[in-house]
Order: sequence, then structure tokens, then C-alpha cells
Amino acid sequence: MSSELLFAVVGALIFTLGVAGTVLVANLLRRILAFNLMGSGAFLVLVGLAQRGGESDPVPHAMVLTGIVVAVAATALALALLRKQHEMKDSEEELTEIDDG
Amino acid sequence: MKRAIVIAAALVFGGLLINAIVDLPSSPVDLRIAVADNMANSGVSHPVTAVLLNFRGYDTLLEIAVLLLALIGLMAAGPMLPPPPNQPADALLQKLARIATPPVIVVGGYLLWAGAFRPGGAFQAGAVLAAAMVLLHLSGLLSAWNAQLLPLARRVILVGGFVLFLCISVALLAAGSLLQYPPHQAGLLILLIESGLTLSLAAILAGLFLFLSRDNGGAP
Amino acid sequence: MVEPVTFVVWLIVLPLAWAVAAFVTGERIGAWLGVVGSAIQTFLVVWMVATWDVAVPVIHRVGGWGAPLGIDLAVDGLALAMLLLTQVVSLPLTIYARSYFSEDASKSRHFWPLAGFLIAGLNALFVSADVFNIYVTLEIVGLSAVSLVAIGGGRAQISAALRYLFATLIGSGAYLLGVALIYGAFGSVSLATLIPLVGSNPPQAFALAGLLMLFGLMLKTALFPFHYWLPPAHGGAAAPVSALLSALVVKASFYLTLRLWTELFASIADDIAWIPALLGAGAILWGSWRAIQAIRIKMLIAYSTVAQLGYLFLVFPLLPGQDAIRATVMQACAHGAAKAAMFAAAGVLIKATGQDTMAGLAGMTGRLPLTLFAFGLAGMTLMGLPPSSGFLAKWQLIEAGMARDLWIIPVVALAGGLLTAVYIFRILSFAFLLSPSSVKIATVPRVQEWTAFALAAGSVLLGLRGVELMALLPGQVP
Amino acid sequence: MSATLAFDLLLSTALVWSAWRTITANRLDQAVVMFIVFGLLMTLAWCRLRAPDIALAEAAIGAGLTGALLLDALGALRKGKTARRRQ
Amino acid sequence: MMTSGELLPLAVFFSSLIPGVLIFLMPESATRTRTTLNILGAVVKLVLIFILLAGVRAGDEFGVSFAVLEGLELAFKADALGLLFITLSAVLWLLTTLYAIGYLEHSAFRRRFFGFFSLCVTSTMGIAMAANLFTFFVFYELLTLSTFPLVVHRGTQAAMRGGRIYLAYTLTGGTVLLTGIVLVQNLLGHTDFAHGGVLGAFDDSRSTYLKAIFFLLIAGVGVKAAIVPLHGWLPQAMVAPAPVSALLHAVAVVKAGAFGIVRIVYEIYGVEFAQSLGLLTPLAIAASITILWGSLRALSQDDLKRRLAFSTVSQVSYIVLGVALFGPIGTIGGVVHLVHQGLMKITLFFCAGNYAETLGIHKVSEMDGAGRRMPVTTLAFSIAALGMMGAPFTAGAVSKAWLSDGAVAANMGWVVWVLWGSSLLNAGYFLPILWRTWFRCNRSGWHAEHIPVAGWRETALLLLIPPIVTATATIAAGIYANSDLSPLAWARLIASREYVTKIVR
Repeated sequence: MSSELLFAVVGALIFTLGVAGTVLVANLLRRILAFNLMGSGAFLVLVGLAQRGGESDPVPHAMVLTGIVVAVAATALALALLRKQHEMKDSEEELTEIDDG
Repeated sequence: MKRAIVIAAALVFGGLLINAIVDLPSSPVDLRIAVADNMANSGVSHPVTAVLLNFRGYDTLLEIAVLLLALIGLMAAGPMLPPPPNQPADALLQKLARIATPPVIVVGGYLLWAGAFRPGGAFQAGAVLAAAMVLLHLSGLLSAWNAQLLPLARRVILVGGFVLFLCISVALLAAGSLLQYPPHQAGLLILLIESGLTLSLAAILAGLFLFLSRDNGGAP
Repeated sequence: MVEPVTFVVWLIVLPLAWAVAAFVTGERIGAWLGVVGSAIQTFLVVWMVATWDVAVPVIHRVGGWGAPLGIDLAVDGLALAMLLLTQVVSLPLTIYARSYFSEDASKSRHFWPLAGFLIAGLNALFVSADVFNIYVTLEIVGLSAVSLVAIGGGRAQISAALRYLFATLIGSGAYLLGVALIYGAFGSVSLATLIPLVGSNPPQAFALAGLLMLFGLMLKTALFPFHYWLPPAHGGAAAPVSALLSALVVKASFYLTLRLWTELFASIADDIAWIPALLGAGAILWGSWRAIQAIRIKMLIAYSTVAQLGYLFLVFPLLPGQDAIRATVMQACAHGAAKAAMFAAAGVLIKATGQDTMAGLAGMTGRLPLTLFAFGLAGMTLMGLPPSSGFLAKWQLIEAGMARDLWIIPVVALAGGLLTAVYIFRILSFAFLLSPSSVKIATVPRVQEWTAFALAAGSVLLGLRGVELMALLPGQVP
Repeated sequence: MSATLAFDLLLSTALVWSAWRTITANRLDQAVVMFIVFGLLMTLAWCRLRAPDIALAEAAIGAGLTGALLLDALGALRKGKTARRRQ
Repeated sequence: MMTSGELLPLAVFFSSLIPGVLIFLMPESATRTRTTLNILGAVVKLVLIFILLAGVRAGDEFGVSFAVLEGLELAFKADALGLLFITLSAVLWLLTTLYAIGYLEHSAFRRRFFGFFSLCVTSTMGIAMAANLFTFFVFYELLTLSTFPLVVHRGTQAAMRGGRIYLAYTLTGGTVLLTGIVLVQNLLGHTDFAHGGVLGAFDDSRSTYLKAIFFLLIAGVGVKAAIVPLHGWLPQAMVAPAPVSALLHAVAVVKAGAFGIVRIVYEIYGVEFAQSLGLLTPLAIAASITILWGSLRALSQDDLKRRLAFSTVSQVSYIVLGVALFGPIGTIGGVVHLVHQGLMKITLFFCAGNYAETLGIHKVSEMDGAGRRMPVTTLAFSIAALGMMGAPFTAGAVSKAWLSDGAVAANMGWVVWVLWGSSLLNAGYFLPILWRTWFRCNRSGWHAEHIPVAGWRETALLLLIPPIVTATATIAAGIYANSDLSPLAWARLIASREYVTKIVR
């Protein structure tokens, strides 16, 4: 097994871990991490498979660059929504506490 | 119960996937040849940059759109906490940031320029510059941005690179199709686009952090 | 003279341009830019349809390289039909949204850029002939749709947006791995290059890629039982956003499912064709059932979307027959226009009554007759009653099913129509009830009522004149 | 077994392990740290795959910026919690 | 350019559609404009119809079609059979409009009422002029949709309940009908109506299949025709205002169903082919059961409108019965009853409305002495009721005579007994009403009197004219049955075109 193929297999494992994580993990921040793992796994499969003959291939490299940027965009959006949700939960709970008091 | 099912399914799926990967015969199409054949007309000598900004430049155009719209989405939905109190920043960190910033900018510039013939380019350069901005912010030298009160200049910088890219792509439509560079001007146009992108990418990537950040110097 | 082919490019560039311009200039000018831009896009696409020659498939080679090195944009009748639907539905919705958001600058400031990106993403998606490029367009569509849900800023909206975001991200993740496997197996991501290479005995990785990509797309289309994210997102967003999402966004991933199913994955599709059909039937029953039980108007409409999407998948055992594709395109267009009208009308009703409950509708046929009429017309399309486009879709679906002796498909379609009637007339009955005359209603600008009505009338009129639309998808593939 | 293959095997194991820990770590901050470690290991993997462009981007964006975003978010989520506890 | 042969059917169609749309666009308060528009539309329609009648009599062809999809056409034709229905609907539309203007004076939502009223008439025109089953179905469903707002017009919970039941029956029926239509389309590639039928070309191997389709089609239209056991909606829908009951539930809706049966038997299957498949006898049995069951149920209803509703259930099946009697004589009897029953039943509903509006009477048990207070209305009511029983010199007598002759000619002697039984039952539920109104005295006075007597006018003029006209027409159609202008003459023309063999009588 060439090391490129090895990394493709590793990518497959990481993707699987990521999928299982997104389904099983309840904490939303951790889900975001799991989603990022999915992406990284897919990138590894893409480059590893493409280069399993041993030669470097610029086309998947460019695709992965695009993918990384898309992933960070999605992650930032997810974190923003998560924080907003958290913030609103906070203020709501404070409100109820004031009501109780 | 659900856990067991998911884990079993994941094991089956992973097994199938690995089996499929290991068994895969070699691919019938080899784009490396096509890339190599067309490098001379691409305007750059680094293959990845050629793919990213010329052969598949359309992907990159749309990808910047993704980044931009994620930033807008983040501005639209992000938390709107009251501005944090001005904490006294760590003096050491400030000094470090002051020292580090100029070389980082130089590195960014180098990466941008290098992209034409070796690893590097707008993304990497923009990311490095963004990192510098984040560092400046964390050391208290650059305040967080307010998504609700965004000055016009900053908005222009955010979208400038994308607009430049879009305009050049459309202008080239006159040559026959979107983003069809004339071979002789390709190098120059790509450098132009990358320069614009570097600035905007730096601003957008930093913006992903600065619109949300409420930590003046207090990273955990 | 500009060739109509390059119009395709403009359909992508224009909304991108007005999106960024709206971002820079702010909400007031941005709204005008959105409306004018949509009007120009509509004009372009109508021109394209008018000058369309079915026999000549249109390919635009971005960068002049051509596949597989470069990226191709390909326009066929199917893509053109979806482009037409997108522009024709989004134009009235932009006019509606300009009025709807006029009092609320903080929301509209971000609505216009995001809507522009969304429409650009949709147009780019429909014409893309490159599986990786499709991934990027899917992300544009997905992330802008999620952001649009979130602009309301309410707690329910943020939660709905997050749930939607995770669904769409898992979907794109699965799709992306599929792309990776395909590139590994064949060394190309261009559809035109890939299709002849697949052959009769493709490697296992290809089948796996097909399952991954189709799964990802079905998740994004909210096919039962992956619909869990749709009702809160579509039912919770602002009315113009719900309309865009229900009418267009879910259609985009459906369109890709259809396209990949019939073209790239045709060799593996036959064996699993009953799965989407079964899920589609499940969607019709479950979605209708939940809609019948709904208390809130917009929740009812959102569950109705879940049900109506089921019809789209019902045709899969009949593929790749052109009659089945025609039926499903008609259904997509019918549902697109009708659902946009319905959400727009619901927006008016909710603004007027100040509450999102059906009980609040009492007496509204007297107060807001135009809006209720629009709602009724849209409902007629959803029920598949003549002479609406929904009826033509149902008619074609039944005919296609009978032609292959698959009786179960017509039976499900007809039963679904009756279930739809139950929830549509349930809501209309509330509106016909007499109300205490003391109930005060807020005034809503007439333009909102009329745009809702125009969309609803369009969905019905298409039923009287489906020839032109169906001419884009001729009986025999040329 | 050559030295490079041994290194690749080691790196692969580390990658899978860090990914596994990211999902399973008990505490959230541990998970985030493990994810950043995972990003750095990915950078190494890209180098091994002769993809220096990706390695640069992964280091700057994947590990760097994403890491900073995650840590910041973690801080914000925490702060909310402690603020609540103080009340 | 379109020829006049294409334009005329469209003009008939639009003469009620355009007023309908305009009414929706006008404000609620524009009462006078609305009234003018309604009457203008109805008059224009009548003029157009007279031109058509003359043309069709002379043998001209009127028709027009539009492609909806490739191979699927929205097609209209104005033939003798369709025109019969059109003329009936248009005449009664004019009268009912006048009646409704009087009836709904001062009530709310009149814009909505008259708007949907016009749409209903338009749908009826579409049903009458449909040249294929597809077009028929389009307007059949439109009729359902446009009558729903009229049924629930009062906006009460009871109205909603009636509306829901109405929809449940008719939409389900529509679905069954659609199934049958698509099967025909699948079999033939088209669903065109043609004299002598279009399915006759198939051999015996498909006969079971064809019978199944027949069952689906008849069950589908049978809901609106209120064939037992599909009649449950009709008494429920009587919650609607009187003009709605009058036009729609005695004329338009139930007739649309009956008319559909006529088209299906004569122009899809062909009456001779239907006979050879053995489909007519079961149809005759179903019609007979309906005739008797409806009359039986009517006996026990105290609510006047419900009694009339069950009477409708019974009477409409006379038409179906006529269709099912093989031979031109039965056909004439059935087709002419389409008109005769319409005239008589609308008179009864007008009168019932008058009792309710003027004196607040809704129940048979409250009608004692009503004839002295409202002699004109009660006279009209009596004429129509006697007509229903088949009394001499009325339209009803003509129908019944032709139907029994047709039964004998078709060798179905038992049908004569059904007709006699029905007449007896009719007498059983109508004569007590006549007795009460004319010969019993009102002792307690009229507690809920809304409209006072003014000279000879016992109630509002607009409420009085329509029943007078229709009652007169009931007698005229009986006495002048043999003239060239009578409905009977027209029914003979129709029969002569549906049968290849010539009429003897």
C-alpha cells in the first residue's frame, strides 16, 4: 500500500468518525468539530485517491483549497448562530429569574 | 439503542468505503497531462495557481461568494452583546504584536507574489494577514467590528476583491466566455485579481473573527 | 448581437452583482437593485425560452478551456425550465419583500445581499455540468438559505437555522465524499466526461459515491424521513424567506437528484428506484397528516411542502422516461409558484391579524378577499384540481404510471390530493367563519396582496397553457 | 519497512487518534484543543502528500483561524455560563 | 382570426365569466353597478344562446379548442344536448339573479356571493359545452370549488359542517371520476365525446375492463347527480341561502352530474354499445332505487328545504332512468326531464325561500294557512308540486309519459311500476303541504313576519316574479309540448342525433 492510499484510507476513517459524531453527539459545538472532521476526511480521500499512483495532481489540490475556505465559512456561520442561541438562552433565563424574584 | 445502531452502521459504512478505496483501479482520465499541456497559456507557472485562478477559476469566484455570504449571514445573525469594557491589554502581548505585524505583512506579500510560480497565493496570503489582524485584536490594538455599524470603506474593502474578480471575469466575456484570459495578459490579470483577493480575504477572514469577538485580550 | 447562450452567464453574474451592491449601498437602494435585477433576469430567461432550440444543447465553456480541464455550463430544457421557474417566482417575491421589510431596516439590510447570493447560487447550480462546481453552488445555496432563516433573529429562528445548517452541512459532506470517490475512480469531475466512462460495470467506489451523493441531496431536499429540519425553518422564517425556500431552494437539490439519477448514476439507479418512491409516498402521507393537525398557518404550509416534495420523488420508478420527467417538472413548477403565493399570502394574513393561528382568520374573506382568493387559488394548485398546473402535473404523473402498469403511483397521487384538500379547506373554512366585527386588523400594503395573487394566478394559468413549458422537454430526447 | 512508511503509519495513527479524541474527549475545551492538534497533524499529512499549498492553507485557516474562532466561541459560551452561575 | 363558429361558444362562456371577475374587483358598496352587470351578463348570454340555438337547429357546428398539453385539449362544442342544458341554466340564471337581488338585500358579503355565483354559472357553461371528458372534468371540479363559498356563505358552524360534507363527497367523487377519465385516455389516447360513442371499437376481451371504467365514471358523476347511496351531501348542503339551493342544488350541481351521465352513456360508450355490455340495466336499477328511496325519505322531513332536497334526489334520477332505458323514447323522456325538473324544482325552492323570507317559515308543520297570506306564491308552489306528481297539463306529465312509454319499448315493464310508485310517494309528501297551506287556518298569527303585504304584492316584487315565471313555464311546457319550440321538440332533435335508428313516434 502506497502512503497516498494509506492517507485515503485514513481519510475514510476520519470521515466515518465525523459522520458518527454529527449524528451521536448532542453538544452543538462538538457537532461543528465533527462536521469539520467529515470535511477533512473527504479532502484526504480526494487527494490520496487522486495521487495513489504517486504523482502529485494540482487539480484536487485546488479543490481542497476551495473546500477548506468553504468549511471555515460554514464553521464561522455555525459558531455565530450557536453563540446567538446561547446568548438568547442566557437573557431568557435571566428574565425568568427576575420574574421569579 | 440509537447509539449502537449508528455505530454499527458507521462500521459497515467505513468497511465498505475502505474496501472500495483499496480496490479501486487506476482512473481512465489523467488531468495532470491536460494541466501540463496548458500551463504555457495559463499565465502562471505554478500548476495549483493555474487551476485555482484560470482552469477552474469559476469555482474560486463562487467560493469567494460563499465566504462573503457567510460573513453577511454571520453579521445578520451573530450575537449583539453590548460592547465589552476596555480591559487593559497585556503589555507584553502588545509589544509582541507590534514587533510581529510588519514581518507578517511582508510574509503575506511574499506569499501573494510567490503564488505565480510556487506554493502560495491569495488564500494563504490573505489568511496570514487575517491572522495578523486577529493577533492585533487579541493584543488590544485593533478593536472588534460592529456588524450593525459598518463604515462604507470597510464594506468596500470586504467586497472589493470579489467585485474586481467578477468585473474582470465579465469583461473577458467579450473574448468569448466568462473568465477567458488572453494568454499574454493572463499573468498580469491573475496577479491583479490575487492582489484584490488578498486584501478582501484578509478582511473577510479577520471579519469572521472580529464581528464575533468580545474578548479584548482575553483569549482562554 | 449577444447570443442567448451568454444570457446564462448573466443570470449568474447579475444577482451576484446586485447582492454585493446591495451590501455596500444599504437596504433602501439594495431593495431597488434587487427588484430591478430580478426583472432583468426574468426578461433574459424569457427571451432564452422564446428563442430556444431544443435540438441544440447549449454549452458555455468557462475560461474557454472546456471539460475536463475547465468547467462547463450546460443548458438543456430541464435546466431552462428550472431557470424560468426561479426567475419568474423570485421577481414577484422581491417586489413583495421590498414592501414586507420596508419597516424593518435591520432585517432587510441583510436580506437583499443574501437573496442575491441565493438566486445566483440557484442559477449557477441549474447550469453547472461539473460535480465539484455543483458542490460549491450547493454551498452557496445552503449557507445563504440558512442565513436568510436566521435574519429574523428570534430565538426559534436561530434554532431552526442551526438545525437547518447541520442538515445541509451533513448533506454537502456526503456529497463531497462522493465527488472525491468519483474523481479517484475516473480522474474527472465533468459530467460530460464522466457519463461515457461509467460503462456497464463501474467500480464499487462509484456505486458508493452515488449513494452518498444522492443521500446528501435527498437530505437537502427534506425527503421524508430527512424532513425534520424543514418545518421549523420554513415555518419560522420571515414570509418572503419561507417563500423563497419552499418554492426554490428545495427544488434545487431535487433537480440535482433527478439529473444525477438519470444521467450519471443511471446504471445503478434502476435497482434502488423504489426507495425514493417509497419515501415520497411516506412524505405525502406523513406531511399531509401533520399539516392536517397543524395549528399555526405557516407550520401547515411548511408541512404541506414536506408532503408536496413527496410527489416529486414518486416518479423515480418511471425514470428515465421523458413523460415522468415532464410530470415532475410540472409538479416542481406548480408547487414553486403555488407555495410562494401561499407563504406570501400567509405573511399578509399574519401581519393583518397579528397572529399566526388559524383561529385568527375568522372573517378574513370579507376583510382581505384578494389574499384569501390567492390562498385558495394556490391551494387549488396544491390539491391538483383543474384547471391548475398542479392538476396537469397529477394528470401526467397518473398517465406515466399507467403507461407502465405501476398502479400504486396513481393511487398514491390521488389519495394525496384528497389529503391536501383536507388541510387546505380546513384553513379556508376558518376564513369563511363570521368574526366578531370588533376585531381590528392592521392595514397591509396592497402590493403585498397583489404579488401573492399574481403568483397564485400564475400557478393556475400555467395549467391552462402548459404546452410552452412542456415544449422544453420534448417527448423524445433529441 | 521503509522509514517514510513508518512515519506515515505513525502520522496516520496520530490523525485518527486525535480525530477520535475530538469526538470523545470528556471536556469541551479538550475537544477543541484536540481538534487544533488534528489540524496541525493534517498540515503534516498535506506535506507528506506533496501538497504544500494545502498545507499552508490548512495551517493558516484550518488550524489557525478555525482554532481561534473555536476558542473564542468556547470562551463566550463559558462566560455566559459563569455569569449565570454568579447570579 | 377566429370564425364565428369558434367565437360564439367562447362568448357564451365569457358572458358570465367577465361579470364575475368584474364583480370581484368592485367594492362591496357598488350595489347598483353589480346588479346592472349581473343582469346585463345574463341577457347577453341569452341573446347569444338564441343565435346558437338557431344555428344548431339548422345543423351548423360550433366548437373551439386549445391545447393544454401535447395531446390534451381544452375543447368546447355547442351541440344540441349541450345547448339544452345551457339554455336551461341561462334562463334560470337570469331569474335566480333577480331573485337573489331581492333575497340578499341588506345582507353582507354580496360581492363574494354574486362573484362566485357567476363563476358557478360559467362552470356550468363549461360542463355543458365540454367536447371531451377532460374538459368536462375541469369544469366539473371548478363547479365544486365555486359552489363551496356559496354553501358556507352564512359563515356559521352549521354552514361549515354542510360545506365540509359537500366537499368530502364531491372531491372524492371527482377523484374517482378522474381515475376513470385517465383510464379512458390511456385506452384511446383521447377522451372526445362523439355521437354514438367512442369506445365501441373494443372487442369482448376488454369488456370487464370497460365495465370497471364505466363504474368509476358513473360513480364519479353520480355523486353530484345524488344517486343513492352517494346523495348524502345534498340535504346537508341545504344550509345555503335559498337562491343557492334553488339554482345550484336543484339545477346546476345535480344537473351537472345527470348531464355527465348522459354524455358518458351516449357519447363515450354509445348507448348501443353500453346496452351490449349490459350496463344499462344496472344503471336503471340504481336510478329506480334512488327514485324510491329519495321519495321515501322526503315523506318524513319536516324541514321544507330538506323535504325538497330529498325530492330532488328522487327526481334527478328520472333523467338517469331515461338514459338507462334503451331506445329513443326513453332518451327523450330522460333528456326532457332535465329541463322540466329544473323548472319545477326551482319554482319550489323560490317559493320555499319566499315563505322563509316573508313569514319566517322553515318547517312544513308551520305552514298552516300560508296560502291565504301568500296566494300567488302558494299557487306557484302548487303548480310545481302537482307537476312533480305528474298531474295532467304540466311538464311533469310529459316527462312521465315518455319515460313509461320508453320503459315499455325497452322491455322493462317493471320501470312503469317504479314510476307509479314514485308518483304516489310524491303525492304523499306534497299533498299534505298543499292541504295545510290552502285549507287549514293559521291560528297563532305570523310571529316572524319580515315583509308586509303591499296591495296585491304579498312579498317583495323581486321575490315574486321568478316563481310566477317558472310556474307559468311549467304549465306551458306541458300544454305546448308538441310545438316546435318546446323542450320536448328539442329533446327529440337530440335523440335523433344520438341514435343511428330513426324515431318512430
